[in-house]
Amino acid sequence: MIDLRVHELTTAYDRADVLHGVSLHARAGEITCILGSNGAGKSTLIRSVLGLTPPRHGSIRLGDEELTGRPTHRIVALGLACIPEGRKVFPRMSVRENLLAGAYRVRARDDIRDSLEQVFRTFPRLKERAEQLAGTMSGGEQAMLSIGRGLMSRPKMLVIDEPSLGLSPLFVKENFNVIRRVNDGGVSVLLVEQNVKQTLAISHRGYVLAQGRVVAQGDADVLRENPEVRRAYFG
Amino acid sequence: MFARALRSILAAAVLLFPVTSYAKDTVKLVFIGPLTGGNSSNGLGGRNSTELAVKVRNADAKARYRYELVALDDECKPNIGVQVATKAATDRSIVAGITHYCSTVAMATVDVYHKFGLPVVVWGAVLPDVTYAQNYREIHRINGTMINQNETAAKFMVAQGYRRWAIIHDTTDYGKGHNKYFSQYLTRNGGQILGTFGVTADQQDFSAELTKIKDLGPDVIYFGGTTPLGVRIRTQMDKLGVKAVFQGTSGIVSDAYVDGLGKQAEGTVAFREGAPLERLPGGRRFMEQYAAQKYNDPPEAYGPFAYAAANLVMDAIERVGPDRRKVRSALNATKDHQSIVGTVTFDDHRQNAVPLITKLVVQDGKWIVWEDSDFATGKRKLVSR
Amino acid sequence: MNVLLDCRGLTVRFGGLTALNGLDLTLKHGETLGLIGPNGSGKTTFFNALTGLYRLVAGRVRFGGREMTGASPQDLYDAGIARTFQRSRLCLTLSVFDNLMIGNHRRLSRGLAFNLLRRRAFEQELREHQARSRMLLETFHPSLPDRLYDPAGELGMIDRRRVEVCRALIGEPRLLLLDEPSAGMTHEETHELMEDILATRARQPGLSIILIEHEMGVIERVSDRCAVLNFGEKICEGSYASVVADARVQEAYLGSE
Amino acid sequence: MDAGLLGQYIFNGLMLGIIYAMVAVGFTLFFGVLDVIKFSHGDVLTVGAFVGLATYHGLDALGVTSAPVLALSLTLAAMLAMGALGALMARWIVLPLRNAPAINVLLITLMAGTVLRELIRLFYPAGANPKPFPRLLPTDSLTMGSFTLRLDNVILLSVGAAAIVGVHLLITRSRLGLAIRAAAQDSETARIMGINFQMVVLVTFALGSALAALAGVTAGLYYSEINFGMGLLLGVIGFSAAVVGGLGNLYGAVLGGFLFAALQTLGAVWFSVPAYKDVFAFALVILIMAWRPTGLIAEKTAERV
Amino acid sequence: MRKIFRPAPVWPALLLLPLLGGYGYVFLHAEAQWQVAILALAGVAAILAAGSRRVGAALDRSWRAAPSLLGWLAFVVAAALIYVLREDHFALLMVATVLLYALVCLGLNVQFGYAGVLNFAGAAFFGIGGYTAAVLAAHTALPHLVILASAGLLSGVVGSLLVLPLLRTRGHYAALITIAFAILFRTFLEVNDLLGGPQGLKVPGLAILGWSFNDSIVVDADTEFSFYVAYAGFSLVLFTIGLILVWRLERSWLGLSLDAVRIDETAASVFGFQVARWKILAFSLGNVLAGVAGAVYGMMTGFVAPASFTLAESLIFVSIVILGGLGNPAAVLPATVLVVVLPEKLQFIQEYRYLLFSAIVILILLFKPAGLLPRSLRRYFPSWGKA
Repeated sequence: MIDLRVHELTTAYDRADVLHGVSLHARAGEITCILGSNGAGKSTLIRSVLGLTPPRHGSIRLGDEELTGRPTHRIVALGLACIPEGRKVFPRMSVRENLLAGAYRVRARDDIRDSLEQVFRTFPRLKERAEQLAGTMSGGEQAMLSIGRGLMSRPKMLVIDEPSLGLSPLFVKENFNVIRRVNDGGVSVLLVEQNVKQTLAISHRGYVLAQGRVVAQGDADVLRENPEVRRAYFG
Repeated sequence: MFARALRSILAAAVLLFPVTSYAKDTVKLVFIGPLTGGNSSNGLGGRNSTELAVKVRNADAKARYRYELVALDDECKPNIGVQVATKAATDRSIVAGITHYCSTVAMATVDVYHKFGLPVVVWGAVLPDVTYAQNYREIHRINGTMINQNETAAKFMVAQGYRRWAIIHDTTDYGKGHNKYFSQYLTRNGGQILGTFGVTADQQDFSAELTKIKDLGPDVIYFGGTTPLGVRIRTQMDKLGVKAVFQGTSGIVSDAYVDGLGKQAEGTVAFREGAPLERLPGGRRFMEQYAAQKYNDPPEAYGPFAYAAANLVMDAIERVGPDRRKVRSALNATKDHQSIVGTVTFDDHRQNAVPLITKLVVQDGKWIVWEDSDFATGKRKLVSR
Repeated sequence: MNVLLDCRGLTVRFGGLTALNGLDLTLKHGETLGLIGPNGSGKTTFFNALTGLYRLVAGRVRFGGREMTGASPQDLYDAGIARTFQRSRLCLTLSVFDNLMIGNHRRLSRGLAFNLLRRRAFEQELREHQARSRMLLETFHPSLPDRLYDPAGELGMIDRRRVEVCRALIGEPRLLLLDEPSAGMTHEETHELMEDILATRARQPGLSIILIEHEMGVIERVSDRCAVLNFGEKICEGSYASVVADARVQEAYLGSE
Repeated sequence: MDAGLLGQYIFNGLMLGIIYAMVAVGFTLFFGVLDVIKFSHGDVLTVGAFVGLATYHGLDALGVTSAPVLALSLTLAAMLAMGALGALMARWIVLPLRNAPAINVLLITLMAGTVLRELIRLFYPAGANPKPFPRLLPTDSLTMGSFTLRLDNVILLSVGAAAIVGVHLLITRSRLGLAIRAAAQDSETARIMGINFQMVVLVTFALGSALAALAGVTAGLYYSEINFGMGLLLGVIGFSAAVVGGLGNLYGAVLGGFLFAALQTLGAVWFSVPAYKDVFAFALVILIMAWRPTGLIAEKTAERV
Repeated sequence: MRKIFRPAPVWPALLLLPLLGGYGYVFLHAEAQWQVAILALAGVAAILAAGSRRVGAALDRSWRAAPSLLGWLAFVVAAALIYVLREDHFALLMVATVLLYALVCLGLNVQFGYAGVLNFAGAAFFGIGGYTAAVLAAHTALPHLVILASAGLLSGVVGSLLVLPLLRTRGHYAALITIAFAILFRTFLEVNDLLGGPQGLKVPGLAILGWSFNDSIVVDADTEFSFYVAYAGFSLVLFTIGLILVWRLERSWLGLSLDAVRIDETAASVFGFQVARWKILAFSLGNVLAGVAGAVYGMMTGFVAPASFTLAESLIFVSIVILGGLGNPAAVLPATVLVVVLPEKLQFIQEYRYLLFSAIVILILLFKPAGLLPRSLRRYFPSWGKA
């Protein structure tokens, strides 16, 4: 079990500051959610954590390791996996190949096979369509694939960026259940979402971002009642 | 004879221990040829040969002047040729030039030399028009044209009993010109042309053309072009099982052709203007001296012409002094000048009326004069059917 | 009823994905419509379809009483539709003035002779546009005219947004499409921008606006009417208060329990 | 035209096509991962052939006489050396220009190609001349009418085809290939999966360049002759084949290569002046591009440049 | 207006121009290796300095203080340089060559600097101009100015054959079309004997209003100017016209439209720009300029042949535009000097010069990716913008 600490993070993206001194702590073994409307800075936060957009100031620590300044593939090697926004499956690869790409860092063939079986157990649909090109699947199936791919490396920390995007409520529910089960298995989760209720329902703690700042934080139950949350969406 | 030998020993000695003589005036000559690009092996061979001629002359204590060679690169492109020709011709310190291997460039530059009055001797371009299309007194040519060569070639090959030809030529001026004159003389002498194939100069693959030719079944494949293509075509003939005599032009008379083909080169026939080098004492000496310089590139077919041209020019300067007009007149009047490529006599268009076309054949990995070969005596056959 | 825009059954598909599914939408002259909905609900797709960038699979568009279904982007611009983009599409290497003139395309004299030979006449025209640009920028912020000659890439986010809105406005369109103008801005900046939009409306009463926005405060303050999209369909329409109170909208945003 | 002749034309075209395809595959690989055109590719081919030749002479001097050993080791040496060269060029010339306009990459690789070509011409012993390439393959032949099938050609054709199939398998079946394809389809997500993007780029350039070296050696063994300018036209044709087929697509590159060979062979047969075949082939290329603007098998459009 | 405009000092540019003229003179006459080396280094240093902020700004200020005066002065300095060189045929030939090549590059600059339409067949269009001049001047009695115009026109018309595929394709796919055309053009000329085949054609000299350019200009019995004075002067006039044309194009709604289309086709179409129209305009204009330049060049060198109009030559044109700075018409001139005159000045290293030249270009691209003199913001008039 591993935790992620973000301290005083400021990230500029396209010359406009979109994170202004954000601090947060995703505790080990918990689901920590980050809520906020579009443009609040959630994706930039994820990009900074992953090393895709280097931050200007601040630090990000995964366990004892400082992440800032490391290239993405080394960050991932520390046990972090990401389910990116918009799913980002590799469209011209089969489902199986997409999953194998998720296990790129894993060397042991047996481990890969086990992970694959586990993902197929979780998402039987993926097994049925193992040889289909990912780009030809429906949005919901792609979402499953993206989650499955994120699990293939057996991460210690899973970063999930807007898994509900463009999905029907039924799919969202299913996916959230999967996330909860993954977490039950000991994986820390950092969940970025705009879907407040369902997110808080499965999260332990949460942060609310608005215009690049943390405007509210706390335990999920407490946060649910916090008027800042509603204000972050409906003004 | 004895004096000559002595001179050459002296020259060799001076080459080894260069002595600068301060008393002599310096005279500048220009060499122009392709030093970069696809034709650079010929250009570099020509430049080295010219340089050698100048070195030898400078080492000669009896020479009145000290010669300095300016070498310029025409890239085998007419526009660059005009540029460097202008540079040389307008440089008043340059007295005469040894110029051009590529015919297009030679054609493009004649006006420049005429306009600025620089007497030049063309050392490698073979297109007849270079000398015959105008009447400029500045332009001379030491090598023969493709007319002479192809007339001999056609007559000789028909006399050997061949009747049916396929012709491949590259689409440069060189290849097209050879095609034109050879076809003309061949039909006049009773040969038959089954097909003519123009190919581009940078072409690698000739299997389509050769397959067609194989179907036509000629006795001889005539190739008008230079060594790189010649090597490729000859190789690919074997690959496709085309059995015919391979007949080339002066463009393939090079060490590179023989080296490039190895055993396959055996029996290739080609023709070159000028006397066979090794038959003249000067020619053999040239080859020895050239080898002694350890140049990176061989002289190639036209190196001797460049060497001879340089000597022709320097001889003229020795006689009349470093004055362009006088040198021009002296060159114009060249008659029975002995050189390593044979006797040089300029006709009314200042074209060397080379009396001799050498017939060559590859035997045992060497270009040798036809008459000395086993093929002439009938010991070997050009092609085994 | 004075209808400016009338869309019926707009449908857009990408491969298997239906991004816009039989959308009906009307807009009156001078009306401001807030278009909301969760991420990926088809709002921007609607703009792209309306400006001729996406081909419609089905449906038709009437604009200003004219049939405009399947019209090219150029025709739609000529008819009077101008827009901003969600991710700023200013030409960052060009000056602010140049960017404005791109939006002012309809008024520029494009003849070869005029531009190349008649430099005095050209200068005359240029000065007029320059003055107009200054005035327009001035109304958004007093400091903006000073940046007329700066590269757009050197502006801060809010000023870029402003310039983008000015670029859409300077050609005096009849319909202005604003795609998330507040994205990437601070609270204060968003507020300022909102005031700018209100001021623009006050100055040009005939101008109709469709506004995509996640900042509900902006929608509340600016729009006359709201439409909510989800999964490419309109799920609700009406005043801001009624829309926000609607259970379907709550669910679309906050999710179901 | 009799069957033997037709067979001969087809075989010639296949041989030509396999060389083109090998070059085109390189272009398409580079474009796939980095969206760039490496114009020095043809010259890398040339250098590869010369490295092979130098290796031969070296081994020959050491007294190695076995033809298969020589053939194998010169091919390997050429491929290894060019693989390294390709990676070096990617690292020092292509990657530094990642954010510059694509045309800069085109120009800088073009110039790098000139440097390579000139280095051979000037510093390889008598490099300005065509060099004989050793004949190391058995030349037994089978003649059927006007069709001559030679064993060495068959070997070359098979090796070329095997190499392309090998690359295909590598790309589609191996872990490395997975990384290459992932980087090509979405470099950012590939990085998120833990793929070292820069490493993938270097490996891809090494792979493509090694293939070019193989094409160079194949051309050497097939034509028994190499020269410093051999890569120029091969490079342009390989590029054309890759683009016509559809950049970024392996099948497209192979298709483009064989298409180009077919056009040239057809042109040479049709026209009384075979030199028109290039005019014909390139004119058809323009027409094809007008008809299918992103190539015959469109996979990925070239947004950059 | 709160700002107080102070007249900017004119002297930096005023001083620079004669300096440039002097430099040009010395450079053209430099022969020894060390001279060329020093001058080349000084030139590069000067260009880099001009690209730097402070020096560039100072020059910019003085330029804006007196644009027409300095513009005229630049022309006069160039004319004076030609006059000073009046007896030096070769130097004048180089001057004229540089000016004509620069004219072609102005055209290419419009094509891909502004409209973003790549053209790897610049030399082909240059060649079309040259061949048109060769044929028309030899076989018709058309006035030569008409011939020059027809050369430009024909070049534009031939280019329009490529417009359809060019408009449909993008990026590398579009690049292939012009590359294919460049190869096709050269091969066609060479294979076909209609236009002289590989040997090419002789081109009569230019004659305008009865004044034959190929005759030396005889002043009196002792003084005779090189006939290249006429060509260099004429080329200077043509280049100046071209420069002013392209300058005006850039500083007008046309330039703005081209930029908009290049930078963001989608946004441009949303604002009503007819993308195809602008691309066609830029492509044709560029080809016309190349054609006219080619005609004069052909008449000056007296000879056109396929070998002069290869793909390699086209790439030289492209490299000039990129080295100078994409979109900056004024940068074309120093870049042409670099690309055309430097290899010539490097003749003393003979066969090694292309090696060195390529290495220099690689270094420039690595360290100055935007070119030696990158384009600055559009300024519709000299007085435009902030002081």
